[in-house]
Amino acid sequence: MSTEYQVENRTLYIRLDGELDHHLAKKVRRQCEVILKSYPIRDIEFDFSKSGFMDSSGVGVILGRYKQVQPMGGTVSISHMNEAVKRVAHMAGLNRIIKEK
Amino acid sequence: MSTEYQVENRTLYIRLDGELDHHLAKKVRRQCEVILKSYPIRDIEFDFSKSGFMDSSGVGVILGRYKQVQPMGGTVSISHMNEAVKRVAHMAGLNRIIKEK
Amino acid sequence: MIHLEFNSESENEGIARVVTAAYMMRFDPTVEEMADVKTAVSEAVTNCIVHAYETGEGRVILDISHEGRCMTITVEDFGVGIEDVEKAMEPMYTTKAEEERTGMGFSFMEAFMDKVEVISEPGRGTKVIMERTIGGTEAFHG
Amino acid sequence: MIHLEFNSESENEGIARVVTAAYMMRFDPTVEEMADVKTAVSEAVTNCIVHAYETGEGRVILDISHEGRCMTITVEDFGVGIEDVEKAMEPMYTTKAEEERTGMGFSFMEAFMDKVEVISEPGRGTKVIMERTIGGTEAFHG
Ligand SMILES: Nc1ncnc2c1ncn2[C@@H]1O[C@H](COP(=O)(O)OP(=O)(O)O)[C@@H](O)[C@H]1O
Ligand SMILES: Nc1ncnc2c1ncn2[C@@H]1O[C@H](COP(=O)(O)OP(=O)(O)O)[C@@H](O)[C@H]1O
Repeated sequence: MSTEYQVENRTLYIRLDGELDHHLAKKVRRQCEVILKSYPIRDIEFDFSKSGFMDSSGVGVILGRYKQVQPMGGTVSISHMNEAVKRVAHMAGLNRIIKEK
Repeated sequence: MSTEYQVENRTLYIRLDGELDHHLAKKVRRQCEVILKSYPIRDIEFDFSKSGFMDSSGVGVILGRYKQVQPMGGTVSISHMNEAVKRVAHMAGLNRIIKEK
Repeated sequence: MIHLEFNSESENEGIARVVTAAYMMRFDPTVEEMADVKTAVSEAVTNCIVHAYETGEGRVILDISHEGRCMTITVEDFGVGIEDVEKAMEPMYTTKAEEERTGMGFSFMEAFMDKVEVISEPGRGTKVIMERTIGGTEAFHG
Repeated sequence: MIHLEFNSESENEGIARVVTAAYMMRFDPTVEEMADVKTAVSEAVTNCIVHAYETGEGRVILDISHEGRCMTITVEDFGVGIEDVEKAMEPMYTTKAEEERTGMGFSFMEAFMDKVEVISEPGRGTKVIMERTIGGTEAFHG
């Protein structure tokens, strides 16, 4: 179990492995900090293929990345959400600022 | 989640759903009692396709069924064991009296 | 009735959810019910870890019981407590925006559970008592 | 360190295994290590449910902790206890053959764990303390 980070052009792909709670959110935030310092990232895509759960801490880390890239014209998108993740994302209003794939 | 019981000719097929521990073993034993009273069962086959775990209580229920059908010339067989279930079965010596499929 | 105690380490958030999910299996819950309750427990437990014990570690308690199809889940800590519970429960209210907290924790608990009660005393700790009746997949058949 | 308490109902055997498995995740265990420890816990917990509280119900406690990669797991009940622990631990020894017990419980615990210690007092209860060092999948790489 480990989340994969892949940089392609100016996009950072984060393939989550495991439930996106406060524990994983901390790790993702830390890893993003390192990557955003080293690469000229504009867009970030969270891939939930291997994650079936997100709570408000997960929402927090996604919102946090949005606030980071948005000022430079970047976008954040989320792909492969199951129903449960989608529901939490919608309740948090993520769909208003983030692309669903 | 529910274990399926199917009678075909004189064979009882038990498709386990869930881990074969003392909790599930009790249910299987009870169900077998009912079925063996109503049908002329000779052979019993345990299918582990949907079960990845067995402990000594699981061994107990399989051995118990063997003791029941063996005097009438019946057999007990086990199919689709994963490595963990196979290891426990072998440690218990089940392979000496039971067919693996 | 089960009782789980663990240290306020984020690794244990997953354990709390897994225990909740395993307990719920007896109700043959729908996928949605399972996700709802897991999320509520995750919010309550995370709060103990993030807010209750800012300095150092403490114990967190998760109690789960049921009467018929109604589950009662209690999450308790012995940390800093909450000065103004009503304010804390307001949507988007958070004291840790800098840690990317969203202030949605209590809102999610209330959205996903039938009832949420918060008892807190500054300096002594916080107890969140939640209830949810689980219809289960049976509800679809009959 | 986690502490789980539950009633001696067979439904809770699965919960005890699931908590164990969730705790072990931090060691990135091999599939085999996971199966070993789950089986040992299952045996110890089942014994509390089957043997310790013949009449009525009682509480069962599961404690899990670790130092480095060595897990210590304690399973405790406050039931009838064991008169002769040495005899109880003999392979194939069981006092409940009529319930299709195999007498393999303690043998499995000893086979799957590095160390098994049993402390019991008739009329007071039984405590099984088990240890196992988890190499984890790292062991394959380095
Ligand atoms: N267990 C707790 N101990 C102390 N304070 C808490 C606890 N739970 C919640 N709080 C307080 O209530 C606020 C709101 O909580 P919540 O709605 O879960 O949002 P968040 O966790 O994102 O801040 C927190 O920011 C914190 O100040
Ligand atoms: N927690 C316990 N309380 C009381 N007696 C026990 C307990 N655990 C084991 N025993 C005794 O030890 C015997 C051997 O246990 P075990 O090897 O697990 O086999 P089994 O459970 O199949 O009988 C049991 O039959 C029982 O008499």
